[in-house]
Amino acid sequence: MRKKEIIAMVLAGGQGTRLKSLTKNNAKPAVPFGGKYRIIDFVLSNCANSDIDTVGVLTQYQPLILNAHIGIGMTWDLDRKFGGVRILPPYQHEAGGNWYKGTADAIYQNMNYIDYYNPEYVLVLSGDHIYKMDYNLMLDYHKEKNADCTIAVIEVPIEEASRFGIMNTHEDGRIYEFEEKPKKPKSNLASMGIYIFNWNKLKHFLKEDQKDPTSSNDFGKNVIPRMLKEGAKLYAYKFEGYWKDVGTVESYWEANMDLLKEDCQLDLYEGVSKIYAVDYSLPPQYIGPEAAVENSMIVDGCTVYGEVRNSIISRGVFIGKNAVVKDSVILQDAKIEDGAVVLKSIVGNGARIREGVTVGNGKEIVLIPEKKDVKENILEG
Amino acid sequence: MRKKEIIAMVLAGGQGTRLKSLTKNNAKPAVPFGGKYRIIDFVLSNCANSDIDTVGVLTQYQPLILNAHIGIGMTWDLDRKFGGVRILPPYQHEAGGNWYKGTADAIYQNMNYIDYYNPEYVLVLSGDHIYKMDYNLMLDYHKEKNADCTIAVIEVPIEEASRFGIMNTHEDGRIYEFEEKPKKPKSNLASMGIYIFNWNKLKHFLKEDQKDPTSSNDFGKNVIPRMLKEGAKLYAYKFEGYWKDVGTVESYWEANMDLLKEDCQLDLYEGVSKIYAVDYSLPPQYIGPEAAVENSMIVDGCTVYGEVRNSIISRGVFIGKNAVVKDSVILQDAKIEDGAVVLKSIVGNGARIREGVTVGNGKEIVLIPEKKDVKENILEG
Amino acid sequence: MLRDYMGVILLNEDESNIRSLTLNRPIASIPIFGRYRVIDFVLSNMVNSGITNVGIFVERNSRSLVDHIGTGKPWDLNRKIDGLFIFNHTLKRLVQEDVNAFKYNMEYFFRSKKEKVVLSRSRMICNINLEEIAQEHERSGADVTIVYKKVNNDEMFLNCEVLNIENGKVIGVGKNLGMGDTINVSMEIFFMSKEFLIQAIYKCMQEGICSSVMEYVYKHVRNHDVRVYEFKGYLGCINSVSSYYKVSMDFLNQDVMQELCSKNGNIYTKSYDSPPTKYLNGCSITNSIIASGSIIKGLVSNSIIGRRVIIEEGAEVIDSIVFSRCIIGKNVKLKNVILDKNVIIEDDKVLIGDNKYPIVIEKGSRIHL
Amino acid sequence: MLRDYMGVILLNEDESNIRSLTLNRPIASIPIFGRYRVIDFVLSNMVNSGITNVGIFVERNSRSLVDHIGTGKPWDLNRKIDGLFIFNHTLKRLVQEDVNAFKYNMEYFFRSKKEKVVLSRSRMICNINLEEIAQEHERSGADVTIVYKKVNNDEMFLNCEVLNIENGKVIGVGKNLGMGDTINVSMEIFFMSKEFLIQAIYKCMQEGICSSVMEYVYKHVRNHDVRVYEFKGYLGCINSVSSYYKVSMDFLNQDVMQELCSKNGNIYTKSYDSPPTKYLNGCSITNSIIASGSIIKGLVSNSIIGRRVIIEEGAEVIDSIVFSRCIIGKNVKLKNVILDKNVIIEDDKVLIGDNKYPIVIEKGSRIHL
Repeated sequence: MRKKEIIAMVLAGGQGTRLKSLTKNNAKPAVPFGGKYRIIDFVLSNCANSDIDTVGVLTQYQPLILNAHIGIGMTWDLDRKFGGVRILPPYQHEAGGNWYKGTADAIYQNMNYIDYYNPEYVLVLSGDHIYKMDYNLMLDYHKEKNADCTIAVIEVPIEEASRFGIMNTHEDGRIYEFEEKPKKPKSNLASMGIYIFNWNKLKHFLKEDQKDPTSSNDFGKNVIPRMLKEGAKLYAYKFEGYWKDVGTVESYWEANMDLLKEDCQLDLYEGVSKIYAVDYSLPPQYIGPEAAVENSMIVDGCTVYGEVRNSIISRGVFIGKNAVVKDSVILQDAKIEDGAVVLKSIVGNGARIREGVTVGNGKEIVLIPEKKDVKENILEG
Repeated sequence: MRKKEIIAMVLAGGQGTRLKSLTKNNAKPAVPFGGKYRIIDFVLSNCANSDIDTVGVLTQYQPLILNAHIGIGMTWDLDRKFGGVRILPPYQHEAGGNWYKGTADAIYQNMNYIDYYNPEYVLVLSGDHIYKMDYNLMLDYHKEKNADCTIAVIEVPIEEASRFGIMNTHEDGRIYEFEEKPKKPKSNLASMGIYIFNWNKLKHFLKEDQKDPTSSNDFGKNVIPRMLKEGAKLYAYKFEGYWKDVGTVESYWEANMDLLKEDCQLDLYEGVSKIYAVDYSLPPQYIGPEAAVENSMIVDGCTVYGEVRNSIISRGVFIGKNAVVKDSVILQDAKIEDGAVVLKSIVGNGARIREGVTVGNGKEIVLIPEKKDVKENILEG
Repeated sequence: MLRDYMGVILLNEDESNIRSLTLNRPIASIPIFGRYRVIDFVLSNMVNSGITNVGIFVERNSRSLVDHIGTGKPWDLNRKIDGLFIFNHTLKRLVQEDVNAFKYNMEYFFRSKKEKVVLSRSRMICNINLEEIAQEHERSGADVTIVYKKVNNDEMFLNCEVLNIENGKVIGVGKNLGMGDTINVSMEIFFMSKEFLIQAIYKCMQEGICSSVMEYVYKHVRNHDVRVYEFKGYLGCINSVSSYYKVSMDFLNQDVMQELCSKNGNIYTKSYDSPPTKYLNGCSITNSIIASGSIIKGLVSNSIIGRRVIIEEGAEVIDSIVFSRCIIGKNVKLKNVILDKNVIIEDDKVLIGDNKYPIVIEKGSRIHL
Repeated sequence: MLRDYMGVILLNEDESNIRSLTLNRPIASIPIFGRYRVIDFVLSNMVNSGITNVGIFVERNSRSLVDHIGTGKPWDLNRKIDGLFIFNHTLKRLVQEDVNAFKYNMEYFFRSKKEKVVLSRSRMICNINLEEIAQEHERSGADVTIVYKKVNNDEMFLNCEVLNIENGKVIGVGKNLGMGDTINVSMEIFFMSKEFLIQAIYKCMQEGICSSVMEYVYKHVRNHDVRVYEFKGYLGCINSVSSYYKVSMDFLNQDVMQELCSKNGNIYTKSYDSPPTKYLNGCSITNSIIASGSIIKGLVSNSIIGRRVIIEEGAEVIDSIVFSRCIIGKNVKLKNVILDKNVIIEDDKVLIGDNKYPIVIEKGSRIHL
């Protein structure tokens, strides 16, 4: 059996309650994004583009859509004979079974899986971040620093730093302190939730962490602080580029709108590191005789007879005559009927906005749950 | 999305405690069998050979080896884009999560998975039976009888019938009574644990079964009796051929020995409906200068310098000079060192029988646990 | 589900009137409707009816076809048992030149467990339920069932085979020379037993008269029980540049598009993982089909745009078909034009073709002033 | 892991002394050691070193090679990004005849993100750690690194290229005519940058002198920085029927077998899902290699038996090589024989060859009295 140099573990367990109805029947990483993607497509494509061909996806909440979406991993070239993508829910062993308690516990419970591939390094990722990154460059950095753990960080405006987990580092990048949402941040280097660990080291600290009954078995809260305390070598790897945690309805909407900006740092159109998405074998999009489309993204299977401005339209969406969609994200198979008006809204998949009905007020974001049949105006969120 | 006519659900959850150390770190369906197979290979190959390309494997116990074994299903041609094989452990939903209670509960908890493919029929199988069967013929019978449920049965000697679940049928095959291990069996038609259900009917009865708090949510104990009580059309489908439930150490050993019989009904050598097994890319077997091999099966990766009679030798096994292996099943990577003697034993994978040591007495079966280093004679089981 | 059928697709199709689109590809791999290739329709029809074994016989080693089909993953045909087989020799050449290669292909038929065959070409574009026809074929007990459609005799079906039908049986087969109001055009989909196919191949070989099994059946309709099945859906035929253009424009009709792309199952094609199409400020699109990954700043009207096309500001694309990865410069005007893949039209260029005989610009051309 | 390398396997190998085994296949797809084909070794060596992009250039459209390689699943090369590519034109023919096809293949090189190339043939059988050599190659800064082995000059390496080495650099390349005691035989494994490869191809085309990149390097060792890496493991060369036989018999040595099959990673091959081999009462096996799925009732000694072979009672197979699916009848005696696939030897037949020049029985033959 070939040994793998590095394998990736994607934390995809979160229920993501702050995404409200978007995660009602769906794990957060499987929430649709950017017209043709689901959020997890970004990390899986990053893995594929970084030649990482062994990926475990840790999940325990509503995995049906995620399961169906990932399938055997064909989309991301992860349908491998040895390795590939594997969804890892909790399981029972001789002594019984437990649900995952925290992020570190999820990895701990799957130590056997990792040991099977016997990797040098383990890359721990979050399934709900939007970004493009070549993990190989980070691995090179990790090796160069001879680190036990490398954490990717991004510079955030110092006034926003208190919303993030902040890494305080020495000049050479070595982390001496980690502060979760500090009131008075000492630096503006926010953790991106991307870790490379030496597997042997990580194993040791996971076992230690499990022994501590007060631990909530979380990487940020428990494992990283413990590593720092015990003098392990942690380094910060500065990432420059687009990165967004789409944990709330607002940040989800913003990240979608970011794609429409002329100067968007997240380039979906370059051909080298593509973001791969499942192909649903739909017909190409059709733009009707009286349609008006501007500054928008539209994908396969859409039919547009009305007006679309500054919006993201997902597969299979129908937009009727004289309908207006503005500053909105319309998820798959939604129907905006003739004359309906949708302003600054997120319309859930399969929802139907009836003829002439208005949704949204153009100021705060209005979220229409999936499959909702909207027969009357909804002007507030 | 294409609808599937029939999909298979394989019950692979059992801990299989009666197989003792064979299932210590391993789900029962993943126990090695016949030199190069695992038990579940038989049902998966039957599915492949019956053109059933969507198979859910229900499991919650020690799935690591099963997971690694099944992989993306390439071996059984089940690495499909739509459908294919999927391992289905319990998961959490909005209201929390539960482990599988009984066989019927396992199917109940995965109704969404089945509905996703919207099949006409669902084939329910056990992951721990050894047999070759074309499920299409059974499906044809099911359609012909216009049944709600068809249960495959096999004739057993009437004196043994009280060890089985017995189907009492009318002349046309319709089942009027099911008796679990009857003291005075009325027929010799034993249930093989293979069911074809109309999915709509099954769904109805699964929901009814869940409402009953006294039910143990088991097909044999609860669902089938309820269906009979409520007048559903259940038919028995008579199967002729080899079939064996390898639930105990004795039956496991017997089934292995059956393969060596000249008149074995289970023909592994015909080329039409092959049993597919994972290929481990090992060198071909080598039989040394002074070896003696008789009435045995040996596979890739074995090295035999000693004597092998009436035995099944799995991949990667080493049998030293002057060693004797008789009436035994040697699992993968076991080492029988020079001069060791193994009689009527099952030697677990990776076990080592040291030079000159004797295992077994040739009467009762001796089971050597996996990876056990045997330095002294073990003459009794 | 057609569990007992193997699909055989014959790609030695007549290219004499469509040369400008088949310079480096067979008809089967001409791009169509923005995101498909011609062969996607017959392949998807077969797969949607449950066929899991498809043999494709192509005359030359067509790189574009092999690239497109790949290992058959989009059609879920990358299988171990059955699956997809590409043979680089057509029956035609086999009979006339190459008995050895032919012998090899016989092995392919013998090896399969399937007992029946659906034989088809690729150029007839439709979304058809083959299960229904198979049931009809088996019920009738015919040796061969040919699918046909009653069509108005327009240019689209010129030179196609016409069936002379009496009481559901074919009593003669002619060629459509453009006369007659309505004709029964053969859709080149044949149902038969594998046994019949093998016998027909043997006879072709022995007699040396017919160069293909279809021709053999057409010529011997009186010796065998050859019946028909009437198809009533939309049918297009990729027969010439003008019929290609006609079928493409038909696709702008939403009823035709919905029928072709989803009536009896979706049409599968190779995925290029293109991003969404981006419409910028100032663009204007009417009655057009756009595939993924394009960036549109100009005007598009009554046109079909392929994947990853760039249409710059001020450009106007009208009544035209643009294949993937073309770049259309600023203020370019195109009308009744077909641009093959990777064409670059530099700024300010004007190209206007005839609405029946559009201009075809060859793959990879660079049109400049 | 050789993340930045593409593998290129050239299969236009000299078959002049091994014709009886290459009647319908290239050297690369000759069955060997019971369950493998020759190409499995170079392919697995590449894959085990982390290469995920392999182009195979083969002179003729070899059905047996394509059947064997399939979509590359056994080597985990059925990939969307990178993966396996088979080109049916060799560089040799390209240079001499077919600039167009060559142009196409250049696209293959340009399209790949990989910057470096391992170039190899298939006939040199070994299990080698390519990562180590790549490190050495990169450290040295050489234009080309060629792998060689110092061997006793036996017949196995007749006609192979011999490297004249001074201070780690190649200063001349000759052909082994069987003279000299020990020679430095080229293992036909080359490390170079993609840039160098492309330039070499262009020069071959322009000058019209060299017919392959390897030849180009051999002829221009003084114009470039061409260095060597010495391999010290087992090396066999499939060069002639007698060298094939010699290498096969070497494999009966357990040290050689273990090294070849697992030293730096396993050797992958197409799986035929054969059942275990069944040894019946009365059989007698000594010092032999047996692949899966065979049924053995007779005597086998110092031999290599392929998949699904049947050896009947009283038969004796000695010092012989039997390819898959052969049937050896009752009381047959074979000594120093190579049976190609699907050969049937009827009861009581006796075949005895020379221990250096074994008899080869053609694929599918039926030997009867």
